[in-house]
Amino acid sequence: MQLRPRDYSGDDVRLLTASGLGILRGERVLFDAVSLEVAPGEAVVLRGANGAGKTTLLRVLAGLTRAETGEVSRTAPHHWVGHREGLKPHETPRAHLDLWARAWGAGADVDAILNEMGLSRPADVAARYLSAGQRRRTALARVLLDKRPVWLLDEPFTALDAEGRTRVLDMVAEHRQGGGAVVAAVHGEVGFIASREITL
Amino acid sequence: MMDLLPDFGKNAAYIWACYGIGLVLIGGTVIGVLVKARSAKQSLARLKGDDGDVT
Amino acid sequence: MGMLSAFANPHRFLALSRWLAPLFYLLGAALIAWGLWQGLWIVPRDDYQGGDIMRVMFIHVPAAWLAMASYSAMAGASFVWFIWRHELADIAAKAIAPLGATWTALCLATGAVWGKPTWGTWWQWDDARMMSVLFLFFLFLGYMALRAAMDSRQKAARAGAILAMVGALNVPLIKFSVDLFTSLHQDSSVITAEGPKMASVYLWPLLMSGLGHSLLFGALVMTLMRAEIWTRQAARHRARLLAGA
Amino acid sequence: MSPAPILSAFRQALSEAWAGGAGALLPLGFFAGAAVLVPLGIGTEPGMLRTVGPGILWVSLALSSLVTLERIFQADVEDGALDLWLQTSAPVSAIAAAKTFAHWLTAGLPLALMSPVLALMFQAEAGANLLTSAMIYGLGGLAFFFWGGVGAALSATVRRGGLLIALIALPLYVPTAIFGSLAMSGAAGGDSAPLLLVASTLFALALAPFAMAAALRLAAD
Repeated sequence: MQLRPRDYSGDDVRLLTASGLGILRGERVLFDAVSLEVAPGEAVVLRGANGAGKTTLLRVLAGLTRAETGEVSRTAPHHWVGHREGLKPHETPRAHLDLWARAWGAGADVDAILNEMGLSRPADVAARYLSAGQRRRTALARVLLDKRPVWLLDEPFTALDAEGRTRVLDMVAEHRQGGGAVVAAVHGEVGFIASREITL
Repeated sequence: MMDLLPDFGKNAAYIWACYGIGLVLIGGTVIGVLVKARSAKQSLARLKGDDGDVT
Repeated sequence: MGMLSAFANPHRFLALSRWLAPLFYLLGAALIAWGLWQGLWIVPRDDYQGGDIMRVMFIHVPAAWLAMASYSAMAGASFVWFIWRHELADIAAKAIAPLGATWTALCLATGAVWGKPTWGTWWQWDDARMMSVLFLFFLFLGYMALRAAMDSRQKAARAGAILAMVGALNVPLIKFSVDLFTSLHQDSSVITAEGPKMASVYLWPLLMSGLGHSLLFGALVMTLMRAEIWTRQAARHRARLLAGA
Repeated sequence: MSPAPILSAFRQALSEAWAGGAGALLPLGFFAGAAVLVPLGIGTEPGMLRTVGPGILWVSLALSSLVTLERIFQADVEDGALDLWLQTSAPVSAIAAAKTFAHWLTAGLPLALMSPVLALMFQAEAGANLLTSAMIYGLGGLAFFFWGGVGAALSATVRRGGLLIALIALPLYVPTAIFGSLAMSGAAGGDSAPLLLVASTLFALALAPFAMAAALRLAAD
């Protein structure tokens, strides 16, 4: 998997830069002066206890949450897989992937992706009947629809079985080899070898 | 004492009612606002642990 | 400009409002008292305006004026906050809302009491002003309810600012539609008190009452803003203590 | 910027509105139910029903728009779809407008199409005027949905947000309700009412999407 090597590779290239991020919740300082740079091939893991602000930091990086201080500069497009999957209860995995492939203008082979994520069997079952792990797989399958250098993953392993975890690890490894980068909030053991850990 | 009040004839009840409503609403608001400000100031002073040195 | 920048800084605001608010309370109370004395005891009854009942205007008209002015002020503060994100503007908008709702309610209540002997009914659906003020009251209520439903002051500020600005852009349309609605029914308005045609014997007490109510309103806004600043300072202090700093 | 995300948002909202809540049946049932209750409450005298009928239908239309709007953005917040819509290449205001329009299509337009039936039940004369009324209900309903959408977006993160939406949207519904009922009653001096209804609906279409976009960014924050 090659990620437009001309644009997003090389030692001095940064796919994502954040500096001096600070977040207030009410008057509580969630975190302050957080900076990070993400280069091609890297996997940055955000650590911290529940409520430390991992999800919030990830949302700031994605541009969903506004930081009180600091700046984020996104030089490359990113994929977002949030804590909440983004599936509608009536949507089937296939319909979900079709919808987003169309929305993003990605000419992906949805059947192949479903197959790769082990979703061939429940491909036409509405999300409300899927298990948590199957919904998670569907959400993660979105990142395969088109190639974007940065993946922002919030708790990617939640609800996944051993086989699902392995799949995600393979995906991430392949993505990194192709010059992509991952920023993930992970609770518990980290499945992949992080190039850097940030503890909040 | 009553002689001091003007005579509004048949409309007296309505007129006094209006000013009564005004007195209750505005007076109540003024008292409520002052109490609120006072308690806010006091709780800040308590928190800072000194003798209320807040401007 | 010096005034504006003083208002833009919480500490300078606290210092300024510390003496300005009491001054406004005193002046406001004095002017309202003078207006009342004039309105109730001195000015003659106006038989073209329904006799003595027109004396209600010395509280009703200032209330109506403040209902409109306070919503504009709230929307203006919201706009300032939305553009410059200055916390004091949000504090002002938050403080104005309950006070504006109070004066709006006062306007509605005195209007209803005025209406009973004049129209023979407490509520006249055909009166454009009453209807407009009623909807203004709902706008205030919605604003306060929305702010209260948000879980942090930052979100309350953003949601409130969006709603106040949407409301402000709609107020002219609401007013226009209500005017059109009522103009198609019989013209029953009695409250022709405002306007230059009014005799100056009524004008001065009315103007002074209006000014007095405005000063009192301003004083209350300042006091509520001071309370809000202290509350936020306390919350910040508490957060610092919690963080162990 | 490509229109693909906007079309996708429209399509998803359409299928969501259709799948969740028995399609158009639920709002239709609510609309008819609310309207039909009124004669039971105020009596069945034909002349009176003819007078109050259009007004009853306006109130029912406003209420059913509020009922259907509660979930349109709240569901997106809860299932995480909002996060994805905020990160497409299309403007959030266009996405919000597309979603609101889709909900009007499934819940607002059917009400307008059914209004002639209810109008007949309220003793209206059968004729072309019923079609004109249906158009006016449709147009007014569109404005209701867009202003209600602002309320829905602002209270998307609020539990039991339905009451809040009603309180926020009610004053914003006033011009539409007035212009709409004037346009329908053909009252003397109300000749300009249809035009004013169109203008106020356009005003809603122009302004509400931006307010919804700002509110949705806040809801995701």
